[in-house]
Amino acid sequence: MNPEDQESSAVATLDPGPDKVIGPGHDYGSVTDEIGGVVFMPFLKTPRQLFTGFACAFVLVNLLMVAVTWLFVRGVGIWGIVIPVAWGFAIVNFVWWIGIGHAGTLISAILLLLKQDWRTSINRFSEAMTLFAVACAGMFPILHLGRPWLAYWLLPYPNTMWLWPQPRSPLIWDVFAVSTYATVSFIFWFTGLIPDFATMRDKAGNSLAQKIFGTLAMGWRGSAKHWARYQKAYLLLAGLSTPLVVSVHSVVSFDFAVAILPGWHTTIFPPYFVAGAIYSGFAMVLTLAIPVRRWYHLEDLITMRHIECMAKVMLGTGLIVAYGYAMEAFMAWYSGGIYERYAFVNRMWAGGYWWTYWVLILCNIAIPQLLWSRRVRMSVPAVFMIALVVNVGMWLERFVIVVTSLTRDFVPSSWGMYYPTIWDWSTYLGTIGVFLSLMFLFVRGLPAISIFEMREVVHHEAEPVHAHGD
Amino acid sequence: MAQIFPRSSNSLAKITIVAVLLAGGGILWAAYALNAGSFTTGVEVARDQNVPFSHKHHVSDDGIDCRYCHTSVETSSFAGLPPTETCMSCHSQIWTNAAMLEPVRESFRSGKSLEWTRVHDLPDFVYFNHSIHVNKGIGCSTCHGRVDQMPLTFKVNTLYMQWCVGCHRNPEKYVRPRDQVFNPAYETPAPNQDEIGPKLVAQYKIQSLTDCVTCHR
Amino acid sequence: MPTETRASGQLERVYGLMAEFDQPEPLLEAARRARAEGYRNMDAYTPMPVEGLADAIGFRTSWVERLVFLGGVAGGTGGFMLCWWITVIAYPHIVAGRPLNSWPAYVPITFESMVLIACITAVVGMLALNGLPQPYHPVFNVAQFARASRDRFFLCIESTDPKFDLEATRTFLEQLQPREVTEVEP
Amino acid sequence: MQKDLPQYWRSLEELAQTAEFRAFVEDEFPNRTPDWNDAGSRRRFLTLMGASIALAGASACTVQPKEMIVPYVRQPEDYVPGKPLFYATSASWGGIATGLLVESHLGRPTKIEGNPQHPASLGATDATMQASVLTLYDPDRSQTVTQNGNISEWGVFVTALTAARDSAGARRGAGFRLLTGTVTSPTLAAQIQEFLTAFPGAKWHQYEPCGRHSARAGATAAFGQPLNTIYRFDRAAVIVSLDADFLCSSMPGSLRYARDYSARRRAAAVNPNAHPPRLYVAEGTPSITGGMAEHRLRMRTSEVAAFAAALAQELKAPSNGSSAAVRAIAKDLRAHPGESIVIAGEHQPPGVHVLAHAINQMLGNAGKTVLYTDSVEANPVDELASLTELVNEMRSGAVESLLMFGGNPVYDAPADLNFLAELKKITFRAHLGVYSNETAAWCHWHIPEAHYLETWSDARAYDGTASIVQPLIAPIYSGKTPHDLINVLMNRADRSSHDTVRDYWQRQHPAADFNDFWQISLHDGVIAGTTFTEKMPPAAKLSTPVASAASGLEIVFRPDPSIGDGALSNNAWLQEMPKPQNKMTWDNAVWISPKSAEHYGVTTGDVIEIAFQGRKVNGPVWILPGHADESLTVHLGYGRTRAGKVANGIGFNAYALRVSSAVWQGSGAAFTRKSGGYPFATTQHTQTMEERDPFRAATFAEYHQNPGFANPPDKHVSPETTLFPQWQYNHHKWGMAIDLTACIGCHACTIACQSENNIPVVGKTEVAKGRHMNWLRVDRYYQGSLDDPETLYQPVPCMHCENALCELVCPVAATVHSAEGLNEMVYNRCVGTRYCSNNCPYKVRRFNFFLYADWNTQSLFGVRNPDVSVRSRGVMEKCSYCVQRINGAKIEAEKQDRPLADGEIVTACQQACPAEAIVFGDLNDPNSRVAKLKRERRNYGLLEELNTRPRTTYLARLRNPNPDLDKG
Repeated sequence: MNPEDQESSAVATLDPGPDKVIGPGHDYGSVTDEIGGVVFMPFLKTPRQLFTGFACAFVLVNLLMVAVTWLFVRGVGIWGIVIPVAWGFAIVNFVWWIGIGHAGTLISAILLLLKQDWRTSINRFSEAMTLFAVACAGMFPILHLGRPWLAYWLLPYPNTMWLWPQPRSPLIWDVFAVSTYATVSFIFWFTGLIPDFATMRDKAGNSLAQKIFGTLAMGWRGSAKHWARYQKAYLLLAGLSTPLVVSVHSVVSFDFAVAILPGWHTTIFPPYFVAGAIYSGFAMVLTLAIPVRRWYHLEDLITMRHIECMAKVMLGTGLIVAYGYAMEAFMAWYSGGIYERYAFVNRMWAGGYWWTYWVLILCNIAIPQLLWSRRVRMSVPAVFMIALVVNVGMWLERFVIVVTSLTRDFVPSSWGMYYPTIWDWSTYLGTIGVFLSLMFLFVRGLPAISIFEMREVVHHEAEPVHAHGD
Repeated sequence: MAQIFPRSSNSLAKITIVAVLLAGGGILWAAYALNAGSFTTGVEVARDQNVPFSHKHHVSDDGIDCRYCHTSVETSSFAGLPPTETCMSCHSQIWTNAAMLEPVRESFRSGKSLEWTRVHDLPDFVYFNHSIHVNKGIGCSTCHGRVDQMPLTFKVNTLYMQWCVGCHRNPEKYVRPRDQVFNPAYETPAPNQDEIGPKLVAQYKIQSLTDCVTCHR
Repeated sequence: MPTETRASGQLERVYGLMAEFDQPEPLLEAARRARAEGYRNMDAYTPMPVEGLADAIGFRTSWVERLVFLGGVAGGTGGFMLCWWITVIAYPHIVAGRPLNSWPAYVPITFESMVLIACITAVVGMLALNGLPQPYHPVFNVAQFARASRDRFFLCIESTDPKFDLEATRTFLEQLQPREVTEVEP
Repeated sequence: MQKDLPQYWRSLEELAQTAEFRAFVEDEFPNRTPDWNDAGSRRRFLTLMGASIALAGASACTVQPKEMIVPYVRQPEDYVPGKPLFYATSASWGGIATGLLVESHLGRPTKIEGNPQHPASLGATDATMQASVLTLYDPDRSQTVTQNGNISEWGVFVTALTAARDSAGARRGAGFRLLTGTVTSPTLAAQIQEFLTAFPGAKWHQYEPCGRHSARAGATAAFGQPLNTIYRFDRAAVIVSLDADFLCSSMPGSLRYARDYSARRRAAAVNPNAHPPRLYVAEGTPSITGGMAEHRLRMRTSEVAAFAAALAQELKAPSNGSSAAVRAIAKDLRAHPGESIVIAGEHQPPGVHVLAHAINQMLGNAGKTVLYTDSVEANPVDELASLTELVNEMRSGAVESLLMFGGNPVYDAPADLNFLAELKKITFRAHLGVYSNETAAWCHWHIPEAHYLETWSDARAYDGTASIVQPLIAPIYSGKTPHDLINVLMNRADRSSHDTVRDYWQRQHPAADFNDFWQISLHDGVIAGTTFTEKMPPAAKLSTPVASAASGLEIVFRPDPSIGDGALSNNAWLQEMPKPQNKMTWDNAVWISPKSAEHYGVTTGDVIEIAFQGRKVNGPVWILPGHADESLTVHLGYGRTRAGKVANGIGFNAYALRVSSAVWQGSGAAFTRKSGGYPFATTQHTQTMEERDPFRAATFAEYHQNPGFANPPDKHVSPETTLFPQWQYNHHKWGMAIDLTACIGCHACTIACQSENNIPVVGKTEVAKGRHMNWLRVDRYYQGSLDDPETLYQPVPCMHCENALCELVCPVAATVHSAEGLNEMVYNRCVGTRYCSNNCPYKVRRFNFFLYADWNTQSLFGVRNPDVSVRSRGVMEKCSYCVQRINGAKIEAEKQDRPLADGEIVTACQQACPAEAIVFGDLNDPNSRVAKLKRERRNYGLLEELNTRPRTTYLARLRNPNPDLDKG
């Protein structure tokens, strides 16, 4: 460790309140140490909650292993899916996870372009979250196949059959969209990490850590020329990811919008899926950021300002989603088509799942309205609870869209019901376990906040002129 | 601060990158080679048989017509495999005590069938019909090769879908006059295939069938 | 470059001279002065991007965006051609009564491949242009340089600079009130 | 919803928005046992009889597993490897024969078709016949001779039987008894007679659990002799069915009747001047025939007699006393003398038959629409009396040896006879049977019987036409035939059935050309000149007037709609066939009317204990609209204990309530509710079309006035309505038309499809989840009032839409269109995203959620159609328009260099359909039958408004109600 560690440890970790993005008395060194310190914290000093949290998550991971093994042994029949409801939890979870995965890139890219100063201390964190969420999402399209071992047939590769994927199918669009999104998110995340790897390299106590971080840093030395190209590339990435993030959930929504099924076949899906994605994404960032900042005492870096801003975004996107629901229902009535109309009658009260619809309205629309009140936004526990509720609500939204629409479509004779089995639940919980495990490992092993960008913040805070300049 | 990495590590780093790229390409190539090789395709791999039957001997030397043994090739999806009876119709007179023919005689005595290893074997979800192909002027040797020159029989084509489709898309490249279908030594006479092909296709009303259900049901 | 410097064999001895600063602004100032002084081969090292620094040391580039543009074009075209080739050339099927070339359906794939290739070019291009990975670099020989990734700001005038003269340059740097001026081992 | 559309409703509970309705909705799939802990059911379904062979080859680019190929040693003459052969034979249920053509691959019978030359079939088959081929390969069939349950040998049995005969022979056969089912086989009859003459003391008893007691007794009562009645529905303008299910039941000739009846309906649809038949049905238990009725008069089964009497009375002397219905019907009948039919049900008491005969004579129908011949039975006796006599003698100890030819009296004899108790008194009990069933269990000897596809024999059809039963395959388990057994009794143990049958016919046809005669008879499947000649019976004498219905809760016994009297209950195809009336599988239930259910406070799924004449049985309730009030219907054939893996322990045994005094119906039943929530497995949960109109109907009159009724403007999509240029199909353009006017809803098509396309069976648990695999389902909708609705049947195969939504969304192009417009499903390309099913508005796609195809049971591989892939786990499948048949026919035509003729390609469902409701063909040929049908104005496409352009279309249903009675 460098001698500087002592001098900076004096900085108090107090939340500076809703107008500041960083606590008082921070300099370049102190932010470096506070964030880097987490990584080099002795193993046993790791916050207890982290151990317990990881333990629980890991149990769920094993549950997933069991569920998947049984799935491969027996077939998708172990799930509750039937004809007509041929898509169940797998697709619901897929859409849910992808949606959660949207916050990261949005924060890093769009807020970067919008020059939002409050993005800085949460972007790294939410990018990682994006990666892990997309990883969880990515599992489902493969798991839900009747013959998962043939999943590679969805890729365009030369083969002895002279056969290729069918690019008119939204599922192939998904393949391209999701893989692109995963790749780009990773690149984005890694690029952001390079300078911090350099910091870790130079901060590392032992030579192994030096070698590891040194390799990852690729010899980054903070040259002005490098910074110049680096910032250009980073800006371009942001510029490209912005339409990408919008496109990805639009494409996911095409899975439904392109189909003819009443309740799926809607032009409003792309915008309202994207809004919903951001909605759930921010909810998940809050769900994770609030405990982590507490455990690691990072209140001075992830301040009330961050939390309030995210709460506001949630409120805003939540309203867009509400508008989406309203339009859907209105169009169903206004279209005059009996199938379309019935789909909503079924969704709201006729069908077996009417209650899921109303719970979803409660979670996604009613409860978040509390965020209008500044007092609620200022209360960390309240925001945390609302974020949780929204996560549930967004999952239910996908359930209502996927399952309820399928239960009753055109020909009444083939209407049916869907009852999730224990294996549906295990797989779902399992992926939550995977997600959390990865998250816990990340916040322990890598700088969870972008250090070099924090230094910029310090710099701007120091000179208000620059803070609002550029 | 001391250097963490030696001077050489710069070049090492760049070499590693190149190496990884090359390795990736190499693996792809290897996979392709393995898939296209006869280990996978079985092409040109003579199968062991309980009776080392030689088409070369029976077709070239004895001049037996394909249909003498493969009786149903013109009428049925299945070309037909000769019953022991057929073998014995000759071998009750000639080579009556050749050791290699003992399994044949044994089968004829005991009434227990001879067992042959399939050389040309399609997956069970592929439905191939010999009769329509020979009736439309596709010769035996087009798919089975110069069987008349095989001491032990082997595949000359992969029988992969892309190979089938290749002909189904351009039958004119392979069709021959009906009277030549069973001539293993058939060579396209002048005028060359490009000229007679289209004519025969028209004459035999050959369609280019590439629908899935042509072969898969 | 002047022959006498080579004769004096300084090239072999030092990579350059490095001045260390506490804050970005003095560094910026120093860089401007050095350039005004006529130095060309220099570089500055900072723990975070400092605005105007690249200009100050007289560095301009636009290769990254060019590469990304090309990458984007290539990706987009590739994506669309793939779909078109698959459906029209490779194995034409009648699908849902649509024409073989149902181009509207190919838009998503076209777009995604565009973004994918563009993004990859952006990062790979950036690293390549920066000459990374480059784990070994003379500047790491400077003891204080560990703080270049933390809270110190460095200006390095390289010995390859035509105007570089160990003594003269050192005196020049001294005037900029750095914390310290050190020789950089090659 | 428009006024002119009939009122459709969803389910009883919905109509009356009761609290149960909620429960009903939540409980749409009552059985939710997750299969992972339901090992029992899993084991069952693994051992179930599905029809499939292993899909050996894996996906294309893998190493092919080594495969052996095994030629014949001596190849049969005239046999071309790889080509199926068809043989004529005949199957008989309850003794009455129907001619069949059986397809055979490599000596394996794989598919049953009707014999077009046979009067009882004309090419049609019913579900039972279609499924009978599966029984041949049933691994649960009895496979060895057993003595007291231990494996023994035929030789040993022969000795034992001879001994038994000799000991009886000492007393001229006294104490020796034969028990058979109804026998029409001339050969067998002759053999038995020979035996009886040799041993005058011996006796021959006949018993069919669901036999024709009433018809026989009725004819005897009316004419003094058990005449056989034949109906000519092609000549009938007015039909009154007194609880007679003549369209689809075990009634002799019902296949032929369905054909004639629907032919006349179809004709009337085309020709406004033709007179469509008008069908009145008086019944209590909804039947297929009732579903076709213009006017279904719902009454308790026991009231039908009174109704018949009233009708007869009204016809004799019109009076205002009788009800409006009776008067209207009588008027209608009188208006059509000589071209009407009054037909009494097999399950109605003899008195009703007498009345029917009398009325037909009164109307001059006898000899015109109703023909009489001698009984087709070799020895028509009152079987109930015959069995009772046997049991009494068993009780008195007069019976020393009993030889049972098939049958299962321990299970299905009337409960009051205590057959089992008396059986045990006999010293020598032998049972010949396809299964070692409940009766075999109590016999000293059991001999495996040859399946009819393994048998040489003969039998007579409903009109007396005799045909030879010839085997398609040598007995798999060296089964024996009744002929063999009699031969043993006559000391001719070495004599084969073939010789026995042949010799008999040689005696009948001693001419020199016998060989030709024999060959022709075998080839045609009918023996020329054996059809009985018509008789003119004396005037029917009306016996004592039938007693009017007794009061109290009535109980009605019926053979099960899918598995009949229980002989076929181990047939998984039939078990999984949805029963037409309630789409229920794998169970029998107590049917009760909505009103009575409300009155007694029971609902569907409640298990009740029925008490009848001191006997009790527990069974689950099913509320069936259209059922008579104050009446319970229970179905026979379930509750088997020794049927086999498939049928053991499913359903309840209604025979346990059935007494000889009340074989078909009885009153004074009572029941108490035991528990609720019995898990039924049904394939259709919604009985209405909501506001939709997948099924369109009108009366003939309305249609001829307004032919466009089936295509309202808001449903119609003109060919121009398209963003893209439509594909042109120039070569062939396959299409199908399904005539709802003809369709009777018998489900023969469903089983024919299952047999032709190797469709697996999934078991009750899976069906309950909603995973049944039928490619061709028959939707059943109700229309009209809750108590007495009209029942509508609509077969739904794949529509082969030109704009197929399934194709658009398949990511791997596993389902695409062929150049002839088939919607192809390529199993080996499918990865199983199931997106296609989600996007199919008709929901005709079926998915292999597990490995449904049985890859373990060797014996079942035989039944599979080698021309159709067996689907593996995780792939989608669906109707292919029997593309294997299309390709086959095309190849034959190409080889002969001739165009395909219309009708050359026949899909399995079309071939089986007794009503000829399904027609398949080339739409590019303007003269093809299908093209003509599609030109009819009543032709409409299901969900056409979605612009899917279905190739399968429907011809709207037309009815011919009596204006005087029309409820509108």
